[in-house]
Amino acid sequence: MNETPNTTPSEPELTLAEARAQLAKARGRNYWRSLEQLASSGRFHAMMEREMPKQAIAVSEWDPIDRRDFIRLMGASLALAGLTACTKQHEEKIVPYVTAPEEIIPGKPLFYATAFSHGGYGYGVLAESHMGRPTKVEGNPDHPASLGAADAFVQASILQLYDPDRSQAHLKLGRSATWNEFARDIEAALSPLSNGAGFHILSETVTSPTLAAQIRAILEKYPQARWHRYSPVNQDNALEGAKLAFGSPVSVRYAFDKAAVVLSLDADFLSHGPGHMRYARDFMARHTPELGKKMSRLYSVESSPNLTGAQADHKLSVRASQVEHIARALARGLGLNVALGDTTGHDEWISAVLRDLKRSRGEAIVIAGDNQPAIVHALAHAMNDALDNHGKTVELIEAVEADPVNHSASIKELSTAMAAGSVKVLLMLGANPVYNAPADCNFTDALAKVPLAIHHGLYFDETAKVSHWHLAATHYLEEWGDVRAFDGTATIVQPLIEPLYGGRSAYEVLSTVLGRSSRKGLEIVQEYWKEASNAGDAFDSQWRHWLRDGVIPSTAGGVQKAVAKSGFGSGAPAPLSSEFEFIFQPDYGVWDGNYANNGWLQEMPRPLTQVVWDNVLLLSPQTAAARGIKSGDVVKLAVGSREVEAPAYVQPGHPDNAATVYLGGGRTAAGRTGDGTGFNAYAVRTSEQPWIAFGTLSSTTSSVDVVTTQEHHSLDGRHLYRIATLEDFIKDPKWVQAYDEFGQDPTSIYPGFDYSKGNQWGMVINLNACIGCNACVVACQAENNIPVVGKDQVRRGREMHWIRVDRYFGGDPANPSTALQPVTCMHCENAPCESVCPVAATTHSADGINQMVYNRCVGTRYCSNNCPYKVRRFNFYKFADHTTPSLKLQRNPDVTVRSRGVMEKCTYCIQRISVARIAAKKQGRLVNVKQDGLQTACQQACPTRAIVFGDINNPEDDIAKLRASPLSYGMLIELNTRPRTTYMARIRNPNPELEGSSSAPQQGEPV
Amino acid sequence: MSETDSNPSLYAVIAEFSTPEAMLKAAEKVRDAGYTRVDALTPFPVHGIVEALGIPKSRMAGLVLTGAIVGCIFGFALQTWLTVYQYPHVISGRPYFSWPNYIPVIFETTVLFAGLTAFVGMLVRNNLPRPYHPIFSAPRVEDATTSKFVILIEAADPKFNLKETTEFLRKSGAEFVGEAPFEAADTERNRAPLLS
Amino acid sequence: MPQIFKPTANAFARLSIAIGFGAVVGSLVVLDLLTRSPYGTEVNVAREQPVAFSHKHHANMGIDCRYCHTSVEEGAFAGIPSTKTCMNCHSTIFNDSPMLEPVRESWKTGESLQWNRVHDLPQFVYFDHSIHVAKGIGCSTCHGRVDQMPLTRKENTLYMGWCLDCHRAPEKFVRPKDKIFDMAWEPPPNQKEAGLELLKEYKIDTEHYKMLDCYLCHR
Amino acid sequence: MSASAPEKTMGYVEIPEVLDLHHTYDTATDKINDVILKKKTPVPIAVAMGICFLLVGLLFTTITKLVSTGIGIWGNNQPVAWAFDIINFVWWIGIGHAGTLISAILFLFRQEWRTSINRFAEAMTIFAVMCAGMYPVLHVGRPWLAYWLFPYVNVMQMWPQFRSPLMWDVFAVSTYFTISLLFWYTGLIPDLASLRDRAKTRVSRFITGVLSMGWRGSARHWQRYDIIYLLLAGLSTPLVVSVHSIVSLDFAVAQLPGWHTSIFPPYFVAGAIYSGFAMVLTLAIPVRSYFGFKDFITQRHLDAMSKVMLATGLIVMYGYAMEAFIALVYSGNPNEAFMMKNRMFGPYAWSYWMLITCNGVIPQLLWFKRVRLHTPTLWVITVVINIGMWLERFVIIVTSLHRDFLPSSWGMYAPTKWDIFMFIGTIGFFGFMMCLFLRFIPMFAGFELRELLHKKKSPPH
Repeated sequence: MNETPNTTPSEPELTLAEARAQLAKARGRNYWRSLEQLASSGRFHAMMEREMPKQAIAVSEWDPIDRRDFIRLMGASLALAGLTACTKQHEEKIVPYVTAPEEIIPGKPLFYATAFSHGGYGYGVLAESHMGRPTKVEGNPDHPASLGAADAFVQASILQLYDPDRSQAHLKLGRSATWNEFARDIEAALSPLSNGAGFHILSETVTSPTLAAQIRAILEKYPQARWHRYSPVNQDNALEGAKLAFGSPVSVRYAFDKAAVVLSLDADFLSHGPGHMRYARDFMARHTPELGKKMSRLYSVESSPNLTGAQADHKLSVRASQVEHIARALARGLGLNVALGDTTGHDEWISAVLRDLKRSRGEAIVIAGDNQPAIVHALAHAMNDALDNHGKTVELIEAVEADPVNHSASIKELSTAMAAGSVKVLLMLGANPVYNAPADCNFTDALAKVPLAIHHGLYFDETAKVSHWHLAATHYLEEWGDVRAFDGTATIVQPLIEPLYGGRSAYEVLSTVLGRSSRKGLEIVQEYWKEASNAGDAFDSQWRHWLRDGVIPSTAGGVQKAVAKSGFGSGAPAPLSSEFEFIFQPDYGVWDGNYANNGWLQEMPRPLTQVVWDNVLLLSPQTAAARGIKSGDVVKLAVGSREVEAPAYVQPGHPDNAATVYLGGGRTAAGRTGDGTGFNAYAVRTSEQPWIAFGTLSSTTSSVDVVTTQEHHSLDGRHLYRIATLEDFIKDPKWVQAYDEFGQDPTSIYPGFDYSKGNQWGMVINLNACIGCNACVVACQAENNIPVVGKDQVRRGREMHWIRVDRYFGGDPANPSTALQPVTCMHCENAPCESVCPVAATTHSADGINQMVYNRCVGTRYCSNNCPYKVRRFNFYKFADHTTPSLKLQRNPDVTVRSRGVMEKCTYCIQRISVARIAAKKQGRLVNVKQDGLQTACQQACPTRAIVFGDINNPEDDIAKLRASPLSYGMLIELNTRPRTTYMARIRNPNPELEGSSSAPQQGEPV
Repeated sequence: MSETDSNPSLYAVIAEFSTPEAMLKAAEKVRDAGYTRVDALTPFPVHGIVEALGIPKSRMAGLVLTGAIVGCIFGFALQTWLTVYQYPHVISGRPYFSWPNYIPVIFETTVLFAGLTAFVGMLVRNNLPRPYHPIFSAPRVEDATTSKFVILIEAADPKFNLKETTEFLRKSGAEFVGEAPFEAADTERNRAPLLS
Repeated sequence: MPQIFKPTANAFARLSIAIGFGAVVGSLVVLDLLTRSPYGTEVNVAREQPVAFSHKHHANMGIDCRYCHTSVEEGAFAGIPSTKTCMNCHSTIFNDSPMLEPVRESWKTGESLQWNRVHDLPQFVYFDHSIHVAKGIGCSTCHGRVDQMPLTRKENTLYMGWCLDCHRAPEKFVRPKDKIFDMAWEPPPNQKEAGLELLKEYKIDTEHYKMLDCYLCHR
Repeated sequence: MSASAPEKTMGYVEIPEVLDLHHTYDTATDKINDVILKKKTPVPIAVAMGICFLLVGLLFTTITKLVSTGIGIWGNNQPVAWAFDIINFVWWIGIGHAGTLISAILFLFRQEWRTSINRFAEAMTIFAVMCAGMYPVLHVGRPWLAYWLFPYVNVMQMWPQFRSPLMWDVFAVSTYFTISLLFWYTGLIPDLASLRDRAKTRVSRFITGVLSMGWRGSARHWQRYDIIYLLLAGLSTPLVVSVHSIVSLDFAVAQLPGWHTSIFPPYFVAGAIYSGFAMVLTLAIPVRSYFGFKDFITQRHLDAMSKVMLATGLIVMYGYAMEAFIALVYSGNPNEAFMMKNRMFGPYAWSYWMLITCNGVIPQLLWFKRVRLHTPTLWVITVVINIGMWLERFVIIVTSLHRDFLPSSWGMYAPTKWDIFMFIGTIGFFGFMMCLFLRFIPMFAGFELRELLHKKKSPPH
């Protein structure tokens, strides 16, 4: 830490709260004036030193002066971000560096490789930094878990960095305290303990080698201390399954790109789990009709409807507790010695799948879901073994989690010890057990018996509130660290910015526990890797390579050779229960509740349900009808003696007599955004039945608004989404375009504009690849400064997303086929929106882009009415947050922040095109998307490369090939809009033996 | 009829009738008697009075037509210039010169210009607004906007002779004959044409 | 009947109609003129600065524009020199001039100088210096003879219409590559032909009114 | 023309003359002028004025809230981006049409019964257009920039986009307002002069003197006046047709199912006349009784207007039928067919069937002379028609927008209290202006009534 510059001693320190209060007094234009005044005062600068980023740093060579400079710049950027669209300009300041950092060219972003961790596992990212402010996170193409993609959680992590509700100080008993005080307190607390007896550490899943090494060092120093792990969404079942099958807690790495047949036993491998982005990419690479390649086939046995099931060629919808019975039947079919359960009605399906699996020996994958009991995982392992998949499509690697334990057991053990009063010091790293511990742990009550509870986290959350100490944590973009990915690959986490709110990382906390409170994250991490790499003098250059590449080579988990044991599963399974079943699932938006204060994730329509802002309880249409429950009705779910009330939502394809309960709602101390959304499902989740529980469901008289972004779920026979079987496609490749009544090029009385020259932008969305994960939605939101509007505004139909994933159901409501279709501005050549705008605020560019000029728009909304795709979004209010300073830092400086009363829509990321265009023009050539690395934000984020953007005039471009494919079609081209965004029809690969059975989605299209 | 008879402080002599028919008969006589600087004041447009008094035909229709043509050209030229030359935008793939789209505005400018020409032209040609007019000083002339029909002969008429003209009007069936004097402060007598 | 109005009322009536009409039209005209006046455009209005920096003085010494405005050829923003750039010379030259006290103060304390912006575009306009410089638009075309300005002021309105004047007819303004930073460059008499030649050389494509596309500046 | 003579004896109810012929020039003029010069405001009108004044307050409150907060206070959304704002705009514009129609078209056709109601109807036109004009300005997201819709010289060198029907609207509505105002004022000049000459107080003489611009009824003036009055009538006639045609083009030019149909222009014009006449009657019936003008607006007027309503109502019904036929059968377009089915049986079916009832079924009572001449029933029917015509725009705008091409984007619309405040606020504004007009401006075209009296009383020559 550089020392705080001397401020005039007579001036008292200004706190952030004070500064806010000063600003709160000013309104409108005055606000800006006073912000400027404030920004120029010495006290403000001193405050900024303390409260705001101190270093926009990736490269540590900056001297202290530069760091302070950055603050000036920061203060200035606050002052400059004034009102737009005023007739007379405000006077603006221009604030240069004192010494300019060499690598920064004003206005040009820099990218740094680091890693985001979700559920403890790392996802390699490239973080974009504008003049020292991280503004966007992209996937790192060199990282195995990302391959350049970035899901919604990765994308939204940038908003968390700037969350104004983040914890902004270390607190001791609710009062601001210094780090040194903490160091003294922890030392004083630990020293009386003999060998650390009574010292317990609770963390979430840890894969970080450095952190694990630190904890091991602590356990060495205090042999009686205990380390507990608890993540509410964990891999306990996989761990126990592996132990059951192999006797050791190995991890599994799948190679979906090599699999011809995939059988998912309630596994949502496309959207959940540490490797989901990679798996989705690999799976879709094979699950696509391509000449000379065998298209893979996916069977999904599914309880709660999920995105993997939506892609399945054959889906079997059963209660979660029945999956084991089906797995047993399948295992028996493969010659394994297991006892059979009840598979009434599904035998035909099972035998067809078995035949297919057997045909694909060595080329198949059987994968079990994390919510399925250990036995199902063990059976899956055994089946992979039986099918000779090991070493081919399935690889066993050493466990990625450090010293893996059963989380449910671990937290139970901790709470028992706490209740018994034997826990003297409890250090909770990032965990929030008061909110999410199993209900049977009675964690809150037990915590009251701990003499010293220390909580370290990003937020002053439920647990922090009842702890003695709260330590403000750093965000991953503010800290040095490391993390391992699903396959074990380690990445150095490097900061892009000094801690905004003065937080400390977990590494620094543990170092303090070890008595070295002054050590910085960088030192700690480097020390570990110096030792681990054995590089000696070459370490510095290696370190730089690791930072640049974002991966540490050859850290992927070593392949383990193991043969599945036999003998498990020989006992008969528990008979199918007639009791009502609750299936717990992490929420697609807020996950386990950790992201509850993230507006982007809260407002992201949850895939398949399109619900925003709340977690809900899903019921099948039949169950709902039988019980007289409608979407939005509040129901009471009871597991044992525990009860909670939840809003119901009727979901086609859900198994009967069961309900999916999404976790993550009902936060009480998440922050202003997350508090009061949804319900707390942890109230009925126990350590014995963390995933599948039996209980009762009863209706209540009340109901609430469950807000969705889509109210109609059927295509109504319209040919908007086109799908056929592989067989039919081979028979008639022209089938897709046969639906276009007026052909591919309807005539017009106007001659049309000449788009034959230069770059002509277009986009192809491959419906075959889209898994509906909504990464594109959040990526677009991050890139284009799209505001969050809140639940009430979404209810009124005013969500602002520029790209949305439409979801339709077809066929039998009990087992429907699901169509997922990303829709964004089509950039129609004959755009209906343009001709109706009275002020020429939306016009066409020579390179075929439907331009939207916000500053010209007066807001008649006529364009939106006339848009057949309804992709235009209107700022009914001043949706963009023009006041919260930290949120302004997140904004993409290359995109205008829209004011109220203005229409907006997808621009094909015009700011990115502009950058490429300017670069190309300087060289006197056209843009080449590959050479210039030009991608739209949605395209870049997409895990399955379902979105392709490019120059339709360039025959070398991927897009030109895709547009020439017989699968290519334009939506509503009969209106002669000539859309530039076109679609690739979806092809299913059903098993001919099963086609026509109830488990197969309806033949042909529309769904 | 001699110069000396004309009273410089007299504007005109008026004759009042209570029906349009009576007035029309008298008007024809006035015209036939050779009076030219004459006018009629009526509470509503009386058919035939223009011919009866020998007042020249108005050319308003031609003026309004001119206005309409100008408006039409303006509307077309404005749109063509703006969309083809001044700032050509590609709109919905249509040509810059997409004339069918211009028709509504051309029609509106035509009507607007014609209407404004008609209204403004009428006021200008009628020399309105003219809140002061010497005729308002005439006795009982206020009834001319309600129920009475008035013929006036200006003192400036070459044939005017106060006595004779008064007598002539009385004989023509007027119910009342009066005089409209100029006011002392009247500066208009030598300037504006009082009849238009 | 007595007259309601005096004879002068006629003239008054017409006059008031004329004045009323004139007032409406006049106020619109005045508004337009005001926008185009130095009050609205701030053209030729020198801003007060923390240091009375003279471009004239520095340019006359032969310092290239790019010595201070370093990123003009690479970035959107031309760059404002850091205090260090000033101190490169002024640690030895005029190192005790009271005028330069703020610069030394900044160097000492690390507090940035705060200049008042002279060329200021609205937030929704994205201007890129580098492409203009690369395509033959010289500094003086937009900024005027900064090398003759003791205090920096705006030479042009920076209004959209002003931008369009060049984007409609770039041949009137482009200059040879080696003259970009030549402040004294004046269009030659044959600029029209020379300009068209240069357009070809620079590959400036004005077909389809490409240079008038909205998104070039607004995004 | 005196076709009234045979009709008098026809049927079992006597239809009176267009004017009580006991009147003389003097009595007729005085009766009109006395409203302004002598009479106190009738109590019901004063009460109405008070209520309307409060509503004007509500209107301005709403506008303040709207401009300061954003149109998010309304119920508009995606996909229903236009709702009450444009419904009310079209409704008011439609109402305005009757005024021009009565004063211009019936003038050209020399319909005698026009004379007693034209002034009144023209005033209604102007105030209705003022109410209508508020909506396009205030419904935009940034009303302070609404002036960008006018072509004016500016430093951005940006101009309006003339391919947009909204631009056509700007020209059509502003031209319509200007011409209507000129036409109205032109008609007022002689009456103001007459008022001036009857006024007793200095103030009233001065005001009327200024406004009448020194009109003295000169034969030369009347000659030019006659011609331009005729020309203005001639110009207004195609104008009024064009205005509602252009308003209908706002919809017909769009490609939205339910909007994109070529029958809109004639059907909108007919609808406009329909609602306009209904509104004239809604207002005229109370006015003639409260101000005692049953001798000017006689049963004959009510009868004639009822017949016009009956005729235009049938045209409108034909329009509905054709719309359904085109959408369901003739077009063969599944989107169109869906739209029509959705209108009839979808979530907003109530509005469609109410519309058919209000505009199609109930007005059929007007076939009966007894109904036409029974003033209270007639008044109720006119109110029903006004509601029906409002519903027509609701059906066209909301039910077309709420479900268009992509089922994923379908949504519902519900107005908020601010939508309703704004609507009743404009009704209040309209009522307030009407009350002011009735009280302070001659509500009958005096000179035309005198001319009519003359024509009726004097033997044809």
